Amino acid sequence: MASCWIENSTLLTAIVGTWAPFVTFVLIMLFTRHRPKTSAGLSLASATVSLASALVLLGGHWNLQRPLEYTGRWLVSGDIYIPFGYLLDPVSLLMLTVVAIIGFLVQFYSLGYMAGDPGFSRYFALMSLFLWSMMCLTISPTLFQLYIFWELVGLSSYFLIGFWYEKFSAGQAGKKAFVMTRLGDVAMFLGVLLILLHLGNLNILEIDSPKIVGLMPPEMLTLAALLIFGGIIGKSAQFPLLTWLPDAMQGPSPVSALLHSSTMVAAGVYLFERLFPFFLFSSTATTVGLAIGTISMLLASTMAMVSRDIKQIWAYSTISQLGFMLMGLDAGGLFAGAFHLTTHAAFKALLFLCAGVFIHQYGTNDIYDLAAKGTRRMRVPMLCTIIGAGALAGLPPLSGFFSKEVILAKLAGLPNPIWLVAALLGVFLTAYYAFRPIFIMLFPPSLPAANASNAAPEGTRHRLLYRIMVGPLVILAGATVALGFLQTPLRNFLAGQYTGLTTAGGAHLGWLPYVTSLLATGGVALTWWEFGRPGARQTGFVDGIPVIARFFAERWYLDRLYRAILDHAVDRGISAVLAQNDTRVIDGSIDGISRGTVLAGRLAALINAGMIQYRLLMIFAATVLLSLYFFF
Amino acid sequence: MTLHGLIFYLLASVILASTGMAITRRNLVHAVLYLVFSFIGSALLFCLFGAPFLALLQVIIYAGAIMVVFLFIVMMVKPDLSEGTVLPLRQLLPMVLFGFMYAVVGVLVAVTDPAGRAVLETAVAKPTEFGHYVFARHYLAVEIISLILLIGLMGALHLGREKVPKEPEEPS
Amino acid sequence: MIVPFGHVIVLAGALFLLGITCAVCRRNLIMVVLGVEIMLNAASIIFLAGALRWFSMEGQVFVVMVLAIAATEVAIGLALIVYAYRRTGSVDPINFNCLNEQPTGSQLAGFIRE
Amino acid sequence: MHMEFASFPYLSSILAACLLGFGAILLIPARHTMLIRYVSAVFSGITLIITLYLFCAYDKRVGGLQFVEKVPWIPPLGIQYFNGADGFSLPNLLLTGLVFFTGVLTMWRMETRVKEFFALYFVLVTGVFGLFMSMDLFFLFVWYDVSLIPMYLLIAVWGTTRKEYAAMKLTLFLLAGSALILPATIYLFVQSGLNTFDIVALMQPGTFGESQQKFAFIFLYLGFGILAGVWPFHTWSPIGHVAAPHAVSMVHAGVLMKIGAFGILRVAIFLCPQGWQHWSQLMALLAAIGIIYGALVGLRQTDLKYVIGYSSVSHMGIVGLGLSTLTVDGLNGAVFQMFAHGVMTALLFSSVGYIYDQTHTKSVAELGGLSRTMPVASSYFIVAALAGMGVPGLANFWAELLVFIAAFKVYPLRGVLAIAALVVSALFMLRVVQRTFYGPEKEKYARLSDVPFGLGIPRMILAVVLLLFGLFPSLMVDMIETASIPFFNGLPR
Repeated sequence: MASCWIENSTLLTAIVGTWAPFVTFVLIMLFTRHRPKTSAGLSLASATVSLASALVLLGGHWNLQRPLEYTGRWLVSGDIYIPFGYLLDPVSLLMLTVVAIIGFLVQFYSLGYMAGDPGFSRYFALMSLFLWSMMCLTISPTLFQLYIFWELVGLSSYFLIGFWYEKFSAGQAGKKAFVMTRLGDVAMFLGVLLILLHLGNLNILEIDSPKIVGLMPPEMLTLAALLIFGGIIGKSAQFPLLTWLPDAMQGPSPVSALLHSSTMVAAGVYLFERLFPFFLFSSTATTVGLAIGTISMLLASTMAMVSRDIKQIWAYSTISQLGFMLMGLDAGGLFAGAFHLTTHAAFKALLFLCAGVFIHQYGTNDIYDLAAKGTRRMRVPMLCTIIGAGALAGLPPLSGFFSKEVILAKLAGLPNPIWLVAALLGVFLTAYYAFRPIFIMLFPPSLPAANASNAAPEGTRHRLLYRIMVGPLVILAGATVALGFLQTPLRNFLAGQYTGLTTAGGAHLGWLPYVTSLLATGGVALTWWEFGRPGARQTGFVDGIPVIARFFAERWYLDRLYRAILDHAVDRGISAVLAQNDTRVIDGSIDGISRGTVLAGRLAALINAGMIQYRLLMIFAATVLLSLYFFF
Repeated sequence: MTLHGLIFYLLASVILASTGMAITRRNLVHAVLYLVFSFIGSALLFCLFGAPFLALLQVIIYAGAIMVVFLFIVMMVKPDLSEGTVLPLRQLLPMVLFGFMYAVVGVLVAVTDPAGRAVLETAVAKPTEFGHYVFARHYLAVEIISLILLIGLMGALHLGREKVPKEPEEPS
Repeated sequence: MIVPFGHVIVLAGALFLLGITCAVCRRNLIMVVLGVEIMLNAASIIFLAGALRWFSMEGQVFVVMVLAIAATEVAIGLALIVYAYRRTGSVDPINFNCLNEQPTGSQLAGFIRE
Repeated sequence: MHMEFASFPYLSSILAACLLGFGAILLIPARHTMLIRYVSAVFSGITLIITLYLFCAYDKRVGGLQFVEKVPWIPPLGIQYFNGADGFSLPNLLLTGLVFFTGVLTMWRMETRVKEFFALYFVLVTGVFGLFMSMDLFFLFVWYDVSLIPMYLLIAVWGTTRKEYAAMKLTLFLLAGSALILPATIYLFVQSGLNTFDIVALMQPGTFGESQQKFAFIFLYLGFGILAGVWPFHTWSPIGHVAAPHAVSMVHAGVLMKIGAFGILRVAIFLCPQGWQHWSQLMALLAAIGIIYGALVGLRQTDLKYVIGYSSVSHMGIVGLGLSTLTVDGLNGAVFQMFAHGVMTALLFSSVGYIYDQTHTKSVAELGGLSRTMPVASSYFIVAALAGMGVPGLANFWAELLVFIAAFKVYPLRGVLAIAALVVSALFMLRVVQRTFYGPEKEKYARLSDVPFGLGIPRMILAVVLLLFGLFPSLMVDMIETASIPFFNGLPR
């Protein structure tokens, strides 16, 4: 790499694009902590550079024939070779572009959202850190590098969730997110090591090539795939590690938009795309993945149906949509997953940013409170929310409809119809929960006094901030509408990936789009009946059965279960026992030994009681015994 | 049994008996007096073993000087004569145990040692010869002994000074 | 022709035993020194018998030295006794153990419980 | 009688700097505390510069022992003053230099018996330096004991929590270790029949038979292992960490525990490779238990320093695991981990030291919300905690990575267990960070001041080192490889 990296324009672009945020991070942390404006400028500039380079790379390699790979030595130890480098192929280029675009928009948005926050500089530094690690993750040529940056995005996620560290719950949520993803990461690390053991290196292209089947016994391959899938579960908040994501909403809204919906949590799905052929080699792994994706999708949908917190609703929908992507991928549809990832990134970022505008304006997350305070008067964000929710629900002309369609087609191609049925159920539920907050906010039972002052932000500064925030919304809304019509070019673009791979084509069922749109519309209609129509009681059908509602609201008691395990089994169980062991058994025995030594000394001293006659007696006895010894 | 033999056994029984009496007396004056008998008996035994000079020394130094010093001390310290049991059990019992072992070992050695079976002949070392012998062969030892005596003298003088330390009395 | 050498050994040994019994058992410092004298006497006897047995003057020379040592020992020992008596008013050896930091029973029990 | 100096005696000059500093401190009257501090800083800075120079000047292409100094001392017994540096010892020398210098700066504001403190501190570090550079078994043992004795006084006089108990316990444990090492050393000396304590001469293959190596190895392993905090002989270390003054905690956890691991490497493994192979299963088992055990017990602790103490037990377990794998990667990882963990704990203790000086408490329950009052001090602690969790980008990650890879290859089950402990270590580190630095600001700590620039220097140095080796791990691994690969090639197969 060192020989000609400066001459190779592609590589140079990639390096500049990925490392500019890191430089920004270092500069902000070291020099401009106390100059928020400079920090923001630097950060935005680096995001722009990244965006430009991503676009240049994407444009320059639209017709990429075979993957471009650049590696250089990072660490060599014994027979472990860890390179650092860049792998440019359709999958990574698409993801890179998505990351760069959303990252740029969110940073721009944050100028308004975070204005006046005491941690303004820190915020932008951490955002840059995230952007750097996410981009490096995207273009990793080896699983090692991917793992390293995988951890680093987790780290930046930890810091950003706990950004308002004075709120105790924020810190808790960050910790929870880090530890739960760490659990998945450990599994993934083990899977990576397993591959390393058999393959000898971790080059992604080699892992994806068919020769791995010859190098790894099938059960090992399945095990490795499952372990790596564990990492995906952690990062993409799939069942059973899904509870950290709703809590992660403690972070600022732009962070939720960037990290916890569109990019970082999608890294799990991205990893699946990255190792797509590898996973397909093991049918057990894909089946497990399919099951987990399905369970997560349905579970999160039920949770979203009863939540009152707008950000949590979108968080649950993120889990559910990620599950949906994994279903598509496990069904053998690389394009299905990648396309839905892209559209999802756009509309989910849109939804979160809109929610951020509401929260920034009214200072509450509760949808009923928001409705009562009059969100419907904020026309642009409300409209954007409706567009985003429409895409989420999969209403026809919006991008979500098309991407879901592709996945459903793939699922329909599977021999077992249960997946398709589950997915269709998911579509219905999604439509229901996506429009529930919309209708609640659109048709509040009683509006506050009309023309309340908070309808339109006042003051030039306030208005400026508002405009800064609304700008990215409009762009994302446009993307949400437009992306659906880019299906064919994207499909052609991604066709260059994994050319050797033959997957069963999705069945072309003519009736599927109609059924889907019917279900989605039905879901929306049900919502309208319950929440939207004049005189509606604004309680969902689930709320009618308190037991189930409570069950859903408590996240199926998963959180309680984990908490109980952690508290009782680990903290008060094993740890306490071991700590007791330390103080009582180990320390105790050692203290006992030293006490025993002293005691023995005291006892020995008893013989030498200090009286001269005893000494004399001892001498005499010793002499006698010696004489016995000598003479006999 | 020869006459000499008879004398030996007689003396031996006197020595042992008077020593036994000496160590069991509660009254120290009695003990010292019994011991004087014992020492005189051993002086006679020395004579029997052909060392008249040493027998004299024994009488003069041991029975005469040392025992008198003991008597003086006994008078000086006025010991409490009601010292309880003369031979307390907790000291006597281990003593008897080891003493018995000692006796067994001693008798066995005396019996089995072939050198012990040789019968002693009478002979006399005249004081003149003895003196010659000592000063010709062991003058260094004599000097050393004199030094030791000197040191003993100094030590006794030092310890016997009237000055009593001013520290508080040790708890007794 | 006096007696076999073994008989003298037995005599000296018995005397020595008496001496050490006196030194060990009597609860009186003066008697302790007295016991030492008896033991020295026993040694003298066996030395002399040995001198006769092997016709060597060395044994007799040693007896002279024993005498001298005994004299010295008595002088210093009795001086010490007097000194100790002046300090404590007692000649019972049980009272001269202040160098020994002897734990009492309750201290020991407390230590074990600790 | 011939002396051998490869070049200017850099290694001896490190010792000379320490001893000169010691002498200078002794000569300054005790009331000039500021002067004493400056003198300490200057002399410790000199050692840091020399070690840094050596680290850079070491010729990696040539490898082997460099900067050799050899002077016969007691020829009849074959005792030599024999110093040398190779890829194993240079990281540790650099580490000692770093911790030494930063430790002096950390104790800048200490006011009680300043003169005595720094004097003893210099003696302590002299022993540590000597041990890392000595290639003579006898001298190695002497340096080992030289570094132990001042420890007792430093803890017993300047310590805090249960200091007498901790000092006594620590000293007894470590002396027990040395009581195991000494007979093994003498045994090896006698059995070799070469009449030399020269490690280079003794490590020639065939010097010792297999059973001899097995016998001596277990003694040396346990003896040095006590110092390295090998489970179950670790309990002295958390207690010692807690009781010791901050700089001593830094040296204690940062360097002293490395002495144990280094002793295992330099003496036990170098001299008894077959014993090493024989006992490696046991080593791996104890190390894996230590890793998990330390992390789990750390979860329960409520004292900041106890938490760090138990994390040290866990991290030293990683060193032990690396040493037990019988692979180049394992050795590389283990030595790298010694360095990285040393820097990391030094940073942790240094930060805790500042926090303690300000708040006068180490109890996690009492602290809280410190990020608001002292953001810089908090961020140094957080950086170190992250390093402790094995976050990429910091030096510890690479070390742990290498060890885990090697362990996973050789001992799959124990490797998996050790890797699983990563979750627990993340949990307890984050828990401490959360309770101490996050959350609402507490009233009583509102008026405390943050680290001023001058006092921040030691922490900055340590943090930069962590980051530097985290981004460019090959700086360190290439260095260690110059020693580990030839060592492995020289092993009898």
